[in-house]
Amino acid sequence: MGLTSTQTIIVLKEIGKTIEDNKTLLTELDGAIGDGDHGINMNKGFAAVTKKLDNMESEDIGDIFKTVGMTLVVNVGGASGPLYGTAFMKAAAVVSGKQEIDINDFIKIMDEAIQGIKMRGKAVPGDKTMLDALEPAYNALICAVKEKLTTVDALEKVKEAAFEGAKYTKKIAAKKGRASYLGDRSIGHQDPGATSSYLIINTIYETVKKLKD
Amino acid sequence: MGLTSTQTIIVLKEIGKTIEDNKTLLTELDGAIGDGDHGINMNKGFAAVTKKLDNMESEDIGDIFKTVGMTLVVNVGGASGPLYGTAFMKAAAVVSGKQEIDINDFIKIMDEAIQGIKMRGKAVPGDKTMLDALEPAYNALICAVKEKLTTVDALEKVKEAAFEGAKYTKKIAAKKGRASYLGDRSIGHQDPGATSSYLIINTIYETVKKLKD
Amino acid sequence: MKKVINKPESVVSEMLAGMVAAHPEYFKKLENFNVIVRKDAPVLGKVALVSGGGSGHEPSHGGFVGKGMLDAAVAGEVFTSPTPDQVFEAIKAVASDAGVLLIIKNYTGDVMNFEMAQELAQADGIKVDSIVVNDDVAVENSTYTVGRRGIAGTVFVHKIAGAKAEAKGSLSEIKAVAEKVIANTASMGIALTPCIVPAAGKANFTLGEDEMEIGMGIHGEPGTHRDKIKSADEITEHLLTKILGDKPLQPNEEVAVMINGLGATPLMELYVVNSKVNEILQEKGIKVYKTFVGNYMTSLEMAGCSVSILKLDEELKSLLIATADTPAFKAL
Amino acid sequence: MKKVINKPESVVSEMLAGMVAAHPEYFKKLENFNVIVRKDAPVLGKVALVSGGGSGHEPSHGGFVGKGMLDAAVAGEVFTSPTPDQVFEAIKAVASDAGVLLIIKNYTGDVMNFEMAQELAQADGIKVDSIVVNDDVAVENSTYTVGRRGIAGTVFVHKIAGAKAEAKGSLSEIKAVAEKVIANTASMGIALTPCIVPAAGKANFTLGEDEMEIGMGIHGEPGTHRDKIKSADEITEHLLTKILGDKPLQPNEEVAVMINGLGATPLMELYVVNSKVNEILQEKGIKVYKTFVGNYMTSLEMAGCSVSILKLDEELKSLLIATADTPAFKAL
Ligand SMILES: Nc1ncnc2c1ncn2[C@@H]1O[C@H](COP(=O)(O)OP(=O)(O)O)[C@@H](O)[C@H]1O
Ligand SMILES: Nc1ncnc2c1ncn2[C@@H]1O[C@H](COP(=O)(O)OP(=O)(O)O)[C@@H](O)[C@H]1O
Ligand SMILES: [Mg+2]
Ligand SMILES: [Mg+2]
Ligand SMILES: [Mg+2]
Ligand SMILES: [Mg+2]
Repeated sequence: MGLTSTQTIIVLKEIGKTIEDNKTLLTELDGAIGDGDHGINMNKGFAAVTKKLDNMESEDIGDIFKTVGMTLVVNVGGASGPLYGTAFMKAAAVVSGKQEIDINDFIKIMDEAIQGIKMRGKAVPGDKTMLDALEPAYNALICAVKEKLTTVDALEKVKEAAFEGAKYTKKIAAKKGRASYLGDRSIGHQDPGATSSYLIINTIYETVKKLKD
Repeated sequence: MGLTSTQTIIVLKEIGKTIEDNKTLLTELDGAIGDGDHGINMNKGFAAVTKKLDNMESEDIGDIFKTVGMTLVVNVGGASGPLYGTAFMKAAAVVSGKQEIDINDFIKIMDEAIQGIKMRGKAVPGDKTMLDALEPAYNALICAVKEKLTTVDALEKVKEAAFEGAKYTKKIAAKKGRASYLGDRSIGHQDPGATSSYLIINTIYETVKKLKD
Repeated sequence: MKKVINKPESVVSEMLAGMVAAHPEYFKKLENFNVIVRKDAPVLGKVALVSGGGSGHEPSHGGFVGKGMLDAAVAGEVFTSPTPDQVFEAIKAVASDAGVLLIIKNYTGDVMNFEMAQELAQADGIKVDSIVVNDDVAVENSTYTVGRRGIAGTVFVHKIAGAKAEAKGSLSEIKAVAEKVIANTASMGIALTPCIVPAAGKANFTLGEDEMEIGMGIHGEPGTHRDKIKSADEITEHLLTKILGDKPLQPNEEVAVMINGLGATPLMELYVVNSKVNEILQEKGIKVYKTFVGNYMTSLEMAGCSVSILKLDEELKSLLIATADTPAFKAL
Repeated sequence: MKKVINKPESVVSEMLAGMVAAHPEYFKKLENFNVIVRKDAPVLGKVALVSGGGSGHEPSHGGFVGKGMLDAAVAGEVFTSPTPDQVFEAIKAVASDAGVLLIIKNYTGDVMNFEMAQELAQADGIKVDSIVVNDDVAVENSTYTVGRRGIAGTVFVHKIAGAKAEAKGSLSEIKAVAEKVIANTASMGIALTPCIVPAAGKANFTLGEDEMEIGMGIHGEPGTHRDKIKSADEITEHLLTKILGDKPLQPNEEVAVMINGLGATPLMELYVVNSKVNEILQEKGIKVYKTFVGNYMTSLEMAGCSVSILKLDEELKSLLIATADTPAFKAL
């Protein structure tokens, strides 16, 4: 894979753009089964992140992730702030000091991120949360690397899994988060957090793909 | 004219019916320039009056009017309650003890009623109130009796004058009552109280006409 | 019409039943009359304050019955002033040797019905006087018209006259201080939506998504004129300009401020308005002694608010903050 | 969207500015943080109570900051729980030697953000404990889910824990009595209209003229299910059946009742509901010790209400009526 700090920052800023472009989508998904602010929350957070990332090129990726995590925690609020924030902060630990990361670092990053989200939110896959996009994505990553796919092909499998996972949340009732208050009424609606997780992973794929050719 | 207590009660009950039939009209007129309850108020009052009038045939017309006045005061509230109530109570005085009234009594009745309304409400014709229907009606009555018209013909002139007076309230801005808060915004709308006054007078005409043939 | 009610005909009596059930420590209801009376009435040696009007203004007026404010509140049908017999019963229930003061909002109906009750009480040998509140500066004052309405500023009259009465002031003293409050109070309001009288079942007027009514009364009637919706700051500036234009204030003068919600406007918005009111008064060097923000004089579920400014002197200040204990207005 | 605001981005800060401008005798705002802090904080020897959550629930929570209730309230964006740094600042501002108790409503976001703040404070050597309120019986309680929401019943926790803290109870004593209140409180609400988050500009859901949502939260989300509008009596019966089904009461047991308005529902309707609540409880021989009717925990301009029942014992009774002096909750 081989992503430098500068490239990592490019990816993170692209994620910011994606979130901004999908602000309304995420807010509307949250409106159906939550309180209709997920897009607003996420956009607030990643806008702040994008600002913070200017002139961090010289920093190592661990510091970059820590900054991203802190910035999300301090700016987002709601459920998604602590969750995505914790994800990045935990991930920061496994890449601290690194100026460049490869696909194996990405495995550690996703593993730590998911651990962090589970630790904070006490949810499990099937609860209709972001985990339903992230966990299948992680599993796809493991296989892809076992199968020695190229970074870009591996990431493609990862984002496909995330997409399927997000779509799957339509079929289930929420057990965690606001949507859980709706019980079965939440069935038929795609989870906003799972969707933002997919969008983030897809942006990683798209951007790395561009950077690689 | 010659109206007995029994016939007076018939007339008063007819007035109750008219008010009931025009409840919505009066309420809508009041909605445009007031608080939208004139029809409700009047209907509440005259429904109570109609109940009270049962088995009062033996009473004299003074007592009947007093009862009507008291019943309106106690049941209507708002501006129209004290005004119509006072009108009937004052009128009661000039026919007390009478078992039958003629057109000359009717002059006294209207005169007292108007005095009462002016005393209570401190309004003058041109303020866009019930007086704008009642005062022209009274003047028409005076002329008609001077011209020695039959009771029915006289009452027809009276109700025509009341109708014109009520219509005229469309042209002027209110100076008394809730409509006055609207200032010139009240122009173009017919005054609900003037309208109910016309309806009452018209019902007197219609009913006496029926009773006479 | 979306309301949590049973039948329009019974809404007032059910509301009153719910009020006395909720606040028996403060007041009771007179049997067969829509009158809320202070629990310990009549209070010997204390002038009794009686107010009221149509229902639909809750917490006005029943919510202000208690120690330091009203002795009785008479509730008419929604937006329809109560009848003289009801007011008369209230007077009889609270009248003490010290007399009774009627606090009337300036509406033809209220004035006439309370006046008739006053006549009945006086004929009965009860010492009764009355004052008429007319704080709404949206309406031009003129000797040829009925004049201005009484709106939210009336609550200042209840509070201050109530404190004076609790302090065993005489009927004339209480009337005098109440008149002073009336002379020193100016209010004006706006609305973003109409409201629906239960018995009518529909609104008196309709407003476009981008329209507001300016110079609102509290009976669901239209305002003095209509305008496009403005920002909170622009609305507040407009209201204060009218209010201060009517009752000019000098730097260092002290005032009480009331930001009153008409029913459906959340506290969040009322506080936004207050932040601008405060800013403007500060610029003018006017000192805010006390601020009240909330639903004090409502118009059913109407969205909107009014601003009231009361110019204070030492007497009014001490009476304004004097202890009061009622369901809707407490001062420790 | 019809609101008296300036810009959605600035509504929370302008609201807070208006709050402190209105009530300087009660509290101040922490500079650069959306935190309302009791004027005399930190109060030595007294456990400090910190609550908060998303904005849009006014008077919750800032309106309850003052003597006998909260020491600090943290205001997030509308319906979005505040961030850990904000909560941490609140804790630092009020923390006394006696410690700090966080009163958290059970929402994933609130719980996680307050938890993180608690971790930060503990790392800082501050004695902090927390409790989570979950009084909404509309939501099934289950170990597999996040469980029930905290809604209007939270105000009982603020009042009673606040009184215990004012009486210089220890952190563990206060936590214990707060837990007791939580265990004894059940609430449930309905809504007749949705509400609009300023930043979103439109409602989360739409309701037909003849529809209502049952089992409402306080964040503009849909309820647990939808139904045709019923009469006030039927609605009240339904809510009480669910509440008493969850927390059964025996004859002669004493309770506190709260009829809470969600924002746009007039007091008139809340009192109509209370009259039915009272009737039902009376039939069951349950004694109503104290009733609160008004907008305590709102959801912007949503029309609707919730009913909360708190089972009382002697300790809870005395703490419930103990003196409190805050802008939105006073007890003399
Ligand atoms: N306990 C949890 N664990 C993991 N993710 C969660 C949890 N609770 C909620 N989420 C995610 O958070 C999303 C909602 O985020 P957001 O709307 O920003 O916060 P809030 O619900 O406080 O308004 C949900 O769609 C869900 O994916
Ligand atoms: N001072 C007054 N003198 C005579 N009539 C009046 C006066 N004030 C109001 N009215 C009449 O009363 C009518 C309104 O009656 P109503 O709607 O029942 O009472 P309210 O205005 O209290 O709701 C007006 O249309 C007007 O004709
Ligand atoms: Mg959300
Ligand atoms: Mg009217
Ligand atoms: Mg009326
Ligand atoms: Mg939220």
